[in-house]
Amino acid sequence: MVVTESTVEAGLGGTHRLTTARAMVEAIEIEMRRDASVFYLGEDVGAYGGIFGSTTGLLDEFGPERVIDTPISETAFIGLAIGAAVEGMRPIAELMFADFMGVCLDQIYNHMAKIHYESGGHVKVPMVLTTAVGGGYSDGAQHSQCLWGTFAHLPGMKVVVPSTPADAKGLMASAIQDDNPVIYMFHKGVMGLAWMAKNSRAIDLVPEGLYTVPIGKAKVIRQGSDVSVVTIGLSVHHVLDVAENLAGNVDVEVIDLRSLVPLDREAILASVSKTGRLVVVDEDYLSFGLSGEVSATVTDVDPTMLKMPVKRVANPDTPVPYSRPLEYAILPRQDRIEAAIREVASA
Amino acid sequence: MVVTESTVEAGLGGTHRLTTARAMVEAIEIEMRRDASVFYLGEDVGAYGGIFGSTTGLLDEFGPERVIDTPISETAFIGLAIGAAVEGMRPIAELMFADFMGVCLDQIYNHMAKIHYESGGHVKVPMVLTTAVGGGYSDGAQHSQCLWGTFAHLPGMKVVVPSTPADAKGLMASAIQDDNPVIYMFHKGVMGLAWMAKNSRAIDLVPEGLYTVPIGKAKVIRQGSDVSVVTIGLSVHHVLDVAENLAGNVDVEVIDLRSLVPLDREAILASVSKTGRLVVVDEDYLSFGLSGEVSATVTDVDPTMLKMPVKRVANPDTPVPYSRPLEYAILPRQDRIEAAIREVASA
Amino acid sequence: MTTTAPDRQQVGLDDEARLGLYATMVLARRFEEAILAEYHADKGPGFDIGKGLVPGEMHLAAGQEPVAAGVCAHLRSDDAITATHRPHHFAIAHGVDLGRMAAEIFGRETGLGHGRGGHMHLFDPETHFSCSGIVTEGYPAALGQAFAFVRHGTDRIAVAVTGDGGANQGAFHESLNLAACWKLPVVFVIEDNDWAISVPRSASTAVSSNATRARAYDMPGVRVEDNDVEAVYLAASEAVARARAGDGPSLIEVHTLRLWGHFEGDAQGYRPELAEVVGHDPIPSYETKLRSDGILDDSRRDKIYQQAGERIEQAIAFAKSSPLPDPSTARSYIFA
Amino acid sequence: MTTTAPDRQQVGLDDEARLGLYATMVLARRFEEAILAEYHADKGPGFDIGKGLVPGEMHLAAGQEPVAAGVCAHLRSDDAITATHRPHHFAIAHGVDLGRMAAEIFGRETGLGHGRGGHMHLFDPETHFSCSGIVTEGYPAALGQAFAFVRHGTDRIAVAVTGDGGANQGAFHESLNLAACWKLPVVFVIEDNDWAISVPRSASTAVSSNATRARAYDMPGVRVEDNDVEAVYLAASEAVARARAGDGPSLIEVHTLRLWGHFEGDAQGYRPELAEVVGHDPIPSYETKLRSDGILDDSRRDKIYQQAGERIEQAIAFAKSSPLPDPSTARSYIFA
Ligand SMILES: Cc1ncc(C[n+]2csc(CCOP(=O)(O)OP(=O)(O)O)c2C)c(N)n1
Ligand SMILES: Cc1ncc(C[n+]2csc(CCOP(=O)(O)OP(=O)(O)O)c2C)c(N)n1
Ligand SMILES: [Mg+2]
Ligand SMILES: [Mg+2]
Repeated sequence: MVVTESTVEAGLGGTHRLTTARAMVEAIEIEMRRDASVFYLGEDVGAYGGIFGSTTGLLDEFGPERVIDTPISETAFIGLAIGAAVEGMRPIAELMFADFMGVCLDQIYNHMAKIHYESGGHVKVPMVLTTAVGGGYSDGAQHSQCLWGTFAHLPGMKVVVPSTPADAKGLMASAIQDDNPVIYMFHKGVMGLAWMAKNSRAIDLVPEGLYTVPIGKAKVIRQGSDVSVVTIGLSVHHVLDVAENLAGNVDVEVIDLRSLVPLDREAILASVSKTGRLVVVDEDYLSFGLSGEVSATVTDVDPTMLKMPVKRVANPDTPVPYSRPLEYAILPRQDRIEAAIREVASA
Repeated sequence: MVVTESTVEAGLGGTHRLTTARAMVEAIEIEMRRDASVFYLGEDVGAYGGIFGSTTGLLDEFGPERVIDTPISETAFIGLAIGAAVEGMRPIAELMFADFMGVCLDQIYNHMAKIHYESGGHVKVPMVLTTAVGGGYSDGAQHSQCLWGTFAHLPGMKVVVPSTPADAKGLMASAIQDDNPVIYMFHKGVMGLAWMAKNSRAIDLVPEGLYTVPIGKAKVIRQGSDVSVVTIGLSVHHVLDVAENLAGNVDVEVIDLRSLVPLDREAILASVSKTGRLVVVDEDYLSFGLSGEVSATVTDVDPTMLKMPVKRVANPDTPVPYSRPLEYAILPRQDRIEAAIREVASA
Repeated sequence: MTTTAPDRQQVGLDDEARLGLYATMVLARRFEEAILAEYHADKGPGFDIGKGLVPGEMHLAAGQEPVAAGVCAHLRSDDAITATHRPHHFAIAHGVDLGRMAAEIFGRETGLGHGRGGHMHLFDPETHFSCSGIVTEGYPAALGQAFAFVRHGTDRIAVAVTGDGGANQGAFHESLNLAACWKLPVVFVIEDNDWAISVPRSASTAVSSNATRARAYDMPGVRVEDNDVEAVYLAASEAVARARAGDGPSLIEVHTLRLWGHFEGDAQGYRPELAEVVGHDPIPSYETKLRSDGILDDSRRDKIYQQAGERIEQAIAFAKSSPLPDPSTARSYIFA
Repeated sequence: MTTTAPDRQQVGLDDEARLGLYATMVLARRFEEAILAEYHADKGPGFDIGKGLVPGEMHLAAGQEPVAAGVCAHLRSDDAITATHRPHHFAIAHGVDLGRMAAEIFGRETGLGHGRGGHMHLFDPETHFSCSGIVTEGYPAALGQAFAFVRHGTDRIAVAVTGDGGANQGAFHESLNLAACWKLPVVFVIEDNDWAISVPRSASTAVSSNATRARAYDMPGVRVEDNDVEAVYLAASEAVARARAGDGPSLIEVHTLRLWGHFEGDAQGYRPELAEVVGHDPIPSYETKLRSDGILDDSRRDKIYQQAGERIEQAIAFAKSSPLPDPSTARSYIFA
């Protein structure tokens, strides 16, 4: 039986249709109205409205004191956000592409993520680091990476990855309200941008007003009994496409993790214990990342759950190539996902 | 039956006893004599001889033109090494602690690791990046990390981690000769430093003269039939301690991976297919890293190999605490390793 | 220091050389106009960045040709350049093969990087040209190339390019300091086009001239205030000579002009001076100068345009007729 | 600019204040002497860095007290400091609780960070003090603290500290530029002790005075050539006043002295001037000055030493008698 859960969880009051980008901004707007200590800083977040629409309209409402363009000095302005958070503000800092983490990672993992621990809990760092991820539009090896495995490996920060407009709003609100540093990674392909290929679910119903989605809870986006597909980000939509396509043939359960840290291991285990078959779809690099961790989540508890080898559909440890046929070959697109599901379901 | 393989593989001619640090330096010396394009640069690698003895004596023989102290500008000098490698030299650049990767990671993963691919193979980057890893001596959260999972997740560079003097020499020689970028991570605790606790194997026989160890081949350090323990770095020695202790009781096979990239998946599979029981011991963070990848290596092929859940003995996603009892609690020390092996062997 | 009136004779700027500068700028502009047309030809309906024969981000350098032409006129093909996300004008001025560059931009197997790199990742070992999409992270590699050139006993030099926005990145500071400490033969170039995407220079940079920053490394620094190819040529002549002579690095900042958007698709709503921009195009103004100096006339101009047009046509044709890479080779070239 | 002859009256440097500077330096020195003794007491046989009641790396600041005392004399406890891997003198001069700091160094549950941090990771929200073991990566957080202070409508300021080696790290450049662009109330301090571990300043820094670098950010910069607490006090008085008045950041470099090794266990074989070092100890020389000015005599001196000694004894006793953390709590405080 095929049941596709509504993307919208319980909110207060009505709903409206928004793109993912717009839903993300709506959460920021609401929090900025509620809490004067929230501000947003980064490159091209003011007049430009964020290269991927992450701040469109914010400057008009909140002005340049709270929506702040920075120099191309990621170490300085992310560090600035950390210092402001330490003094009780709630900054949102944008790293334009996750691919640029290499110029500022020290601030992120040695400072933002560790200060609370090193201080024995005496200092809090309530901030959000937003960043765009993902490929599929020929942006090459330095502008197409997901890298969430890298962030998730380093302890002390939460890592969320919304795939739908409602989650984009709810996770952003939760991230801002959280007393811990939260990395909020938005895949360009789910944002519903006018100038990039969109999936059909990039505009969807979003609860109006205050709305939060708990960080660390995966979501069963589609229930099924034959194969569990665990995924995140844009891949959620590719998997749904395939699942709908295979309906009647293979009954696919789709789990959108929504968060890597904390990782909802219970959700993974509950599904695999039911289906006995696991496919992990991850646009990040294959090795030493999310897909291995999902497999290990099962073997940590009970390998006999698995009736078949796990299939990991991920970037095969390849710098993202520019040329379209090459990029499509390494991305976890529908063709590879379908082949993996069929193979796992085959015995 | 318990067989501990000799640490020394076939070399030309005789052997001598060296510390791991000294063995590493010996390989560098030999390559620098053979090849005028090899040079070493980093902080305190000249007169000081490397904070962890990685360059002791090199300045005397090769002078400040080839053993070069740098400013504390990791982005600049690692980038310099990349540029020199592109023009045909074979630089060895030292990042004093792997923990400092955050100030220079862009050069490492977006440049060093990707140039060969982006250039369609036209440009080679034959360089070695050496770096010290690991804790156990109360150096706190910013000076005790392993982080090899982070480097191994990012494609385009090899990642090696020697645990013995002979491997330190052989892997260094291979790394320098390799036409690809190689990250050479030495655990402080295996170096045999006069001023740090040593394990009994930090001084051992090393082949004289030219000696290489192939990159990407794990080593069965101890053969056994009951439990496979897959590990790397200093943990190899802790595992051996436990294995020897348990001998007669549990017959432990110990695999020293020696390299994360390439990962010797065949060696893992061969051992687990024999024992059906897997413990992974990893001083790096638990989640989204090496230990998960080792588990996934098995489930990718045949989860039914596993008669018991896998035990992962790793840093439980905790910034490394300063205070000794706390640090000992999160490190994969003998107590935790032994408990894990016993549990896995118990049924 | 502001340089506006170069002494042409002293630096070998004879008629031929001046026509050469002009021709280089024309070639770069015509190339980018061709790419512009190809890029937008098949992005519709609407504009989908991932569509078409040339997909992805496209950063064009129209208006900034004086910087590349003026600097590269002093270089040999065995000198190195590390350029930015906006690399074409430098690649062209330095002599990168047009066909293989175009093929790379079209993602073809015959491209400089067999289609792996794309327009922000052009690598040409023949001319020691490279670029990077990470702001200012191309600077450090130039140090290493320069280092190798010295070690190899040559007088070759390296040029490193960044933008006004990029001059506030940590790599800038580290690179200038290290190059100065080790007296490396590097010429650091800053293309100040007033904007870092939508952020004006005044909002990103605490100092009005980056030449001031050269002093923080005890290095000569010059700001060329006019977007004039001969002024750039003159400034570069000193810096290149100094590097070649083994006297160490220099910094040149040029106040140039971004004629078009940051990337294609950029509506530039943030840009108040947009209407005036076209009036400051450096190519017509140089043409006027050369004409009034009696060096350029209609026929010479036409010939330069025609030659440029032919080369570009050939390059684009080569690119378009070249095969796309075989998807089964996506994992080639990860390791050597 | 080199400042050697402060005008004491103008900046409120009366007798009491001068004795205060002296007392602060003595307190810092005595504290580090005590830590030194405790550190080495149980590292044997030989020297094992991981052994003893105080294990791990230990970076002591003996000789650099004038910098901390001179700067912090202008600060209130609601001002912030981000210090380095060599943090004790600044922590003490800023009023961090000695007992909780000592307890942290001894890895005790009563320490500033419940033993999680250690001597390179001291966090004291009460005095807004913090430090970091990553060179110069403490600079950016100071910007954020200063930013919050402004947003909260206060005249509080932040002080950021690094070393001569650290001034060549990218974070230095980015932080100074951003602070200047946004006119943040930050005082940037460079402790130039001539060495970055074994690398002499001359090998790491292309410029003889980092005050020059301040100009690269259109910011006042001063180098204090003498390791003299009053000269530091004077320079800091201007910089702090400027920051508090909302006029933006400044840079102060002090040519100071590392009396001991980079860390304990450092044999300093690389250091040619080692024998002379002890003769330049800034504390005896300040004592001589105060004595000759008639402000200090034996009894006052003894009292200062005695008070310092008592406080330190208490602090160390508190640390030693405090419990070690319970291993089962190792995972507490990862998330709030
Ligand atoms: C480290 C880093 N941060 C941000 C970006 C995104 N980005 C690409 S180009 C650009 C603006 C660069 O401005 P400038 O240096 O002035 O060069 P211009 O584009 O004007 O030629 C930005 C912010 C990047 N590529 N790398
Ligand atoms: C980014 C980074 N690189 C290297 C180190 C290792 N390290 C610690 S202190 C130090 C020397 C610092 O010199 P300086 O800034 O002059 O301060 P000093 O120790 O002299 O007080 C180095 C290289 C580090 N902690 N962080
Ligand atoms: Mg610009
Ligand atoms: Mg120093």
